[in-house]
Amino acid sequence: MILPILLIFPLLAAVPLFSLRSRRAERSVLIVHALLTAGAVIYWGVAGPEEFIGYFRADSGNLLFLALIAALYLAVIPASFLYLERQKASELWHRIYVVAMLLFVFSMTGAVLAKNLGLFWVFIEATTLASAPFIYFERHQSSLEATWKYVFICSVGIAIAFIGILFLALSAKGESDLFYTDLIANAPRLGRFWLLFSFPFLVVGLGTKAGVAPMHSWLPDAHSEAPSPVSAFLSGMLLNTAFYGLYRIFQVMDAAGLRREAALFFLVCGFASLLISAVYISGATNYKRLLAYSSIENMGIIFIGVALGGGALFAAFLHLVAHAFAKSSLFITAGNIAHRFGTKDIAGVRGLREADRPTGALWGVGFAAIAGLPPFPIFISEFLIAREMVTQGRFGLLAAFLILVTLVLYGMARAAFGMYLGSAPAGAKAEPPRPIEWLPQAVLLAILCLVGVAMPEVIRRLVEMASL
Amino acid sequence: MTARALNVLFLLIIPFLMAGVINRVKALAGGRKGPPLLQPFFDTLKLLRKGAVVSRVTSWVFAVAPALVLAATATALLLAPGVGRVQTIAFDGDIVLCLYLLGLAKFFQLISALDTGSAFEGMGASREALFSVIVEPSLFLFAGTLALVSGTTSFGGLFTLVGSGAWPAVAATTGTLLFFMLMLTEGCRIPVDDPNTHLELTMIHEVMILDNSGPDLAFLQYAAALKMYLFALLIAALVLPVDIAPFQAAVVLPLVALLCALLAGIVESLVARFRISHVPQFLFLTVALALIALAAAVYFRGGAV
Amino acid sequence: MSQILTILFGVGILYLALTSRMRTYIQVIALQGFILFLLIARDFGKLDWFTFFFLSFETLAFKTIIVPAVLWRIVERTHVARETDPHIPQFGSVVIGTAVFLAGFAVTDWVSRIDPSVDALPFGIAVSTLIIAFFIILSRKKLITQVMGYMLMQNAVSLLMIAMAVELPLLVNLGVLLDIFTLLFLFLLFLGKLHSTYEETSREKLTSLRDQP
Amino acid sequence: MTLFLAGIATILTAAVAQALFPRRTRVAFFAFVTVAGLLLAGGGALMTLLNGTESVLFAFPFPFERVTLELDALSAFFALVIAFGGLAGTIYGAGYLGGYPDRPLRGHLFAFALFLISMLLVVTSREVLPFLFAWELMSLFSLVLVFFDRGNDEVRDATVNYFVAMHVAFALILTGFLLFMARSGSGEFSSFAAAMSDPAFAEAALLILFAGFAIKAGFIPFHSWLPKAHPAAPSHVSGLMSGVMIKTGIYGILRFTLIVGVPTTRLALIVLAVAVLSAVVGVLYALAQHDLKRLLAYHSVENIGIIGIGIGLAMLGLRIGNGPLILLGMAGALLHVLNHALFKGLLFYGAGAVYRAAHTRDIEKLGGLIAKMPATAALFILGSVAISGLPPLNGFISEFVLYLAMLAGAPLAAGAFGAVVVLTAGALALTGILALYCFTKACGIVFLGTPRSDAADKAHDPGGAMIAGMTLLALAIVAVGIVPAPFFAAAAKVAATYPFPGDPAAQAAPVIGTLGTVSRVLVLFLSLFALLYYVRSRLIVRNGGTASDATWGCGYRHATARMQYTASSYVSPLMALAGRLLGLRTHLERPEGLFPARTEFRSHPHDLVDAYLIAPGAKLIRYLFSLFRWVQSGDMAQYILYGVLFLAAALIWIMGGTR
Repeated sequence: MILPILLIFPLLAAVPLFSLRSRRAERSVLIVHALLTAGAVIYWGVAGPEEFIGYFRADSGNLLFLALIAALYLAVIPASFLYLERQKASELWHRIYVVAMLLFVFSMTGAVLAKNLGLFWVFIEATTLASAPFIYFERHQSSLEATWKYVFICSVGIAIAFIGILFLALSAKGESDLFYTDLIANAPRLGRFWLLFSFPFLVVGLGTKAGVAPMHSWLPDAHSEAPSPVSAFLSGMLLNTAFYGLYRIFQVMDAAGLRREAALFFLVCGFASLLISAVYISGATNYKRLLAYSSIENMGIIFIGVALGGGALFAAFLHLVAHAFAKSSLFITAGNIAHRFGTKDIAGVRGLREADRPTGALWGVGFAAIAGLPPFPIFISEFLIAREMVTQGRFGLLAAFLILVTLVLYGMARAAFGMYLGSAPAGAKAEPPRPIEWLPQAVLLAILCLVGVAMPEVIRRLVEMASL
Repeated sequence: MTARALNVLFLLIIPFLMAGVINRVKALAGGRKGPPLLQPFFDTLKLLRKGAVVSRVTSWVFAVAPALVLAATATALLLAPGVGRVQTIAFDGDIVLCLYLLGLAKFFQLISALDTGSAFEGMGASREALFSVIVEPSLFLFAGTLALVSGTTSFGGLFTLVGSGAWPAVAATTGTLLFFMLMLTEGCRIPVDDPNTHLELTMIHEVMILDNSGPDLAFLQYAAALKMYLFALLIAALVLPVDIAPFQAAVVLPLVALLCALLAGIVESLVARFRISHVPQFLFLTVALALIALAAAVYFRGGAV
Repeated sequence: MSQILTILFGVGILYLALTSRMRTYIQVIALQGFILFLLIARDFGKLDWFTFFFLSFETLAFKTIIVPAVLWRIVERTHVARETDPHIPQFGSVVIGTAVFLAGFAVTDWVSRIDPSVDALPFGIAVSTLIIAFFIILSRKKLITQVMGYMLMQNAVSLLMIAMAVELPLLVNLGVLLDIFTLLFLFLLFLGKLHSTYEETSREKLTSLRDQP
Repeated sequence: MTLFLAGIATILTAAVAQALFPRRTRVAFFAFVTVAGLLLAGGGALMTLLNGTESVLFAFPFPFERVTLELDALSAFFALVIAFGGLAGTIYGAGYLGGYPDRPLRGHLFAFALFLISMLLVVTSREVLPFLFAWELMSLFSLVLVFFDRGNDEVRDATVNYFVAMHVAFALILTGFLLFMARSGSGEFSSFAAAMSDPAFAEAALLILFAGFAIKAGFIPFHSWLPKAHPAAPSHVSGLMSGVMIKTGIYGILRFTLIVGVPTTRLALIVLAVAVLSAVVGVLYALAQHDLKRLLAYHSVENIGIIGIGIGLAMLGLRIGNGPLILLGMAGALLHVLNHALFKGLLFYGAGAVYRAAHTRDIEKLGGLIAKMPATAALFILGSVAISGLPPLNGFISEFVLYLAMLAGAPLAAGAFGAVVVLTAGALALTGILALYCFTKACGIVFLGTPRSDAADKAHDPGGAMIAGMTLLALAIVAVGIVPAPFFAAAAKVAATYPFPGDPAAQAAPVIGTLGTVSRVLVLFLSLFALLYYVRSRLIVRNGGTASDATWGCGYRHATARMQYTASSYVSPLMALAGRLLGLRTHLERPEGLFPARTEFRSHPHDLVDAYLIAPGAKLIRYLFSLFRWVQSGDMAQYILYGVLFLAAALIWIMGGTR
């Protein structure tokens, strides 16, 4: 019963906000929506799957993604309020922010809940629409440019994905609808040629939104220009939402006996992403762009994990969770840093640990989490991926993987330590940090730490089911 | 037991005699009569009866160093092969302890020189240290070579040259040359160092003990003489026949030592001191000798073990 | 009949490759929208009434009238009469346009050999249109031209869909609508904004966000 | 084992509970509890060393599932070293941290405790994932400790360098493990022996593991991070890192040699060659340093090389079935692990006291500290004698055992192997004498003579805790030096766990006897020294006492501190010989004219590995990266082109596949 409410609530709630003209009401709606999402996830976790009009379904397959949306939503909301307050957003832009957030989360939830590839595609398209106002939010020249590129590249990508879906439908002609379950069940009878033909279109098209090479280029622009809480959402959730659909298609390919080909595409995309991020992280001058490149890298690793299969499949999904948490936390923290130091330049930030202890600590711990150090789960997932490579005897891949990851880490470390250490400029120490600034990220990282040390059975089940 | 008693007895006499012989030979070569053979001994006795002048800069390091240097050198000498290759104290690997005790002596000699804060003594210490750097590996290379062939790890066994073919001859030749060169180096003789120079800038060992006086100076000079005697002992152990009788050994050993001193005196009379920068080249020769011995050992080893 | 329409569709894009006049672009896009409508109308019998209504509304109202009209207004307002300095000279465009058609039909030939059920003519035209659309997006400098390239791409996708999968469910059509929705809401809105922010809406002005290794 | 675990739990308690204490008592509380924990852990390890292997299995949730902690002889030995080194470090650190009254230190103390725990876990873990987990935790927390001091660019660069080096090491170790795992099908170390059925495979895997562990241990040419990170860290941390942490790399090498059994000849010779290179070149680099802590850091490279020589000899011994090489080589290496932990800790702590007192690590600005800080000076000189491998202190004992291994092992080694062993002895001798050279420089220039700067003139000894920590180490140094037999027996017990021809106990017994003789000779020497010193003092008093005067300046009466011999001039004759090898760059402005106004001479040591391996590697990577500079050009059309090209390539590939 909760599924339709969850889907309809943001749409209905957005309408009265335009007449109410109250910031408090707007904020309350956001909070209610987040709690509703979280409640729904818990409800499904306890009560089991739920279906709605045959097109939406919440079950063990997408519960992980829904849980991620809920968790990150809760973490992003306080940061959003803080951001709006700091930005001194006008009433109009405050409303735009809230409504866009409602629609953004709505479209991501819809995409994950959709049982049908076509419907999924519609929602993915909607995420572009809903998130575009965010990227333009600060209304600089550069935000305009970033928005333009974001919208255009994603639209082109989504059109390409549409062609892919068209071909996929062609392969399923007479045999199957575009429901995932049907597709997978009927996979052996699908037209192999059209299926294979559709796959590169889907990889490039949905890959655009998932932030992997070759169509990753909007990512650093959009992430650096968007408000930091939204960057957290973009990086932590939007990419994963697109990946979710792509993974379902991968499963179809697998079931149709085209695993080798599909894996090859994933591998190429994954390693291209790793390479690009390694190259550009080393020279990054803007820390939000640096984090965006790191997202490209991590999505690449997830793709590689899926391509390898076996033990690496679980690792890929674990990596996905870990990356979502760690990167969201880092982006929110980056927002605090940008506010404190008044710059997004790496060179402009020095002595973080001195200027603001909690933020400095979060920056350092977040870096450790994203760098794959224990006790954080990226350590485990990268270990499992490397192990799968050796098990399959792909030593060349292992070498390339380890080298590229090391290079990425080198670039990240240089920037992260450069910002963390040293002596802070006097201005940066002015105001003491408030708990709301660091508490959400701290919670995210603490959960991550728990997952890395002693994974709760619930989380393990969630991750495992998602990869099935 | 007798051999050991003799060892200790020789320790007390021969070092002084060696120094005396060198001085006498040099004097004769220079057309002078020279001091009595036991003059170094008398000098030492005289120094022991003097007080001390100590630099205000120095610390306890400077005070303990002479006693420590002498104690270490003397203990090292107790481990060395003496009369009939009998050591006063012997155990497996005693050669290592012997050489490292000398190292300890060197350590304190060097920091005691640096303790005075004098540029001259620092310079001497620096040179002394450099020369040791080259000398030390050749000693261990040669010792290892002897061990490789003899299968023992104690001085007495190591220096008993047995084996097939030309090995004993090769070992004795290279070893004698090596130890003689080391004797000149460690004993601070020409061509490495000139104990009689009048210019501090060109000194090595003597400049390091510039500030020592009285009993301290006596200790240090005695220790230096002991070190020369050590190398003479090693040469003797190499060249004397394997099966020499104890009585003969007791007679021949002092003779060999004095012969070494005689040769050192002759070298000193004939050769000029090297430029400091040329000394390392001279010393690398010792490494070369040790390596030749090693090569020979590997070559001849087939029947030896 | 439908073959003639399809060929007309193709001639339109060939003409596009030749011209640099903005208005011609818009006319061709509108024409293609109308052709798409006619193709839908031909399939009247195959479709249920809702899909038919929906598709014809989309092609006629959006693709033929509204979008071209809005584009027209923008061109009027921004005084961008023509693509002044295309990356590739006119003559080259002709050669490329021809080559694209050859490539498009080579692909079609290959596809139809593997799957004989493919209707070669619309498929080939659609593929060629797609390639031309990419070519315009990649080679033209004016942002407005790139938007038109994107529209062209949508038309190609529509043609592909109508020719090959018209009996697919509503949802796919919904997607097409959403594309146009995107266009209206954002591209045009932002073009206006971009134009006022940057004096000339050339894509080369929009390269401030970049990185060095 | 229970005791050991209780120790770990106690340290963990200290790590957490200290945060609750007020700042005033926080450090004291932390030090107290941590020391107790280390005593417990060390006691547990000692009991195991005496009684035999013990292990405990924990069931953990995914991903670890099962975690075995085991204390066998090897683990117990290293656990002891860690516990004792940590003990002294904690006590010293409690004093050293007194210099930071305005820092809350919560995070630092937490990291310090976790650092100790992770080291203890590294040496007791028996499965791949827990081991790697503990290993990375150790790297992580040591990293946190390194950048404790207010960071300047040097600290940042050192941190980044260290981080990357540790990651490369991790990648190599991971690869090695994975290779073994792929063969054995299990993550338990004990199953790795199965992979030995294919010697070529085992050799490759072991070589990769060796490279990884060698980075941690600091063997040349894997050492680049070490001389940067150690000086950057605060002294109580550098002492622990240098004395204890890098030994985990040695532990790794030993553990996997033990598991895999007999190494190949090539592997043994590679290890030996790397070790000799590290020992000799490490000490040469140390000689060229003017920064006291960098000097000590390079000495860690040297000492790791000495340890490596022992391991290399033992591996060679395992290969050719040579008892003395295995037993004495391994025992010598292990003893040196212990000894280096003791004297390197002491020396770093001494350097820390000097830095704290004089605010500089530049040797050339120090001097005469023996008068201002007598306790530190005495302890530092003691440590210097020990690290130079001189009797009667502990450094000599391990080198003695190593020499004994070589002298006794060489005759039993066939053909060229004998020569290899002898040459190694020569290299060890060279290392020893160079260390002596270096530490006479360090002691002489830093503590003796007259102060070269105001800061050095105003220095004073640190407080009780720092001295106590150092004294603890000094006592251990003397104990091992004078009574070496029990320590050797412990090390021999560990060495005996290796596949051994014949009865190890029977071969160890005579060496224990020899060491007894050695300690008697040393006592004789010390008595002789005492006697001579007594005689000398009596004589001087009887002869009229000591007169005080200025140092003899060869007639010049106004010598100043600036006229003293400097550290660089002290080593200049050697640098003239070996400078090229060391990449020493000098800069000289010759005096000109009759009355030259200003002349200048500077020398900068450059690490050849940095200059010819790391820097060109970084340059190559930068060059390769620059090949991709066109990717993010900012031009959107280009971005879309990537997608189109990818699509085109994919379709062509598919066309090729289906035709």
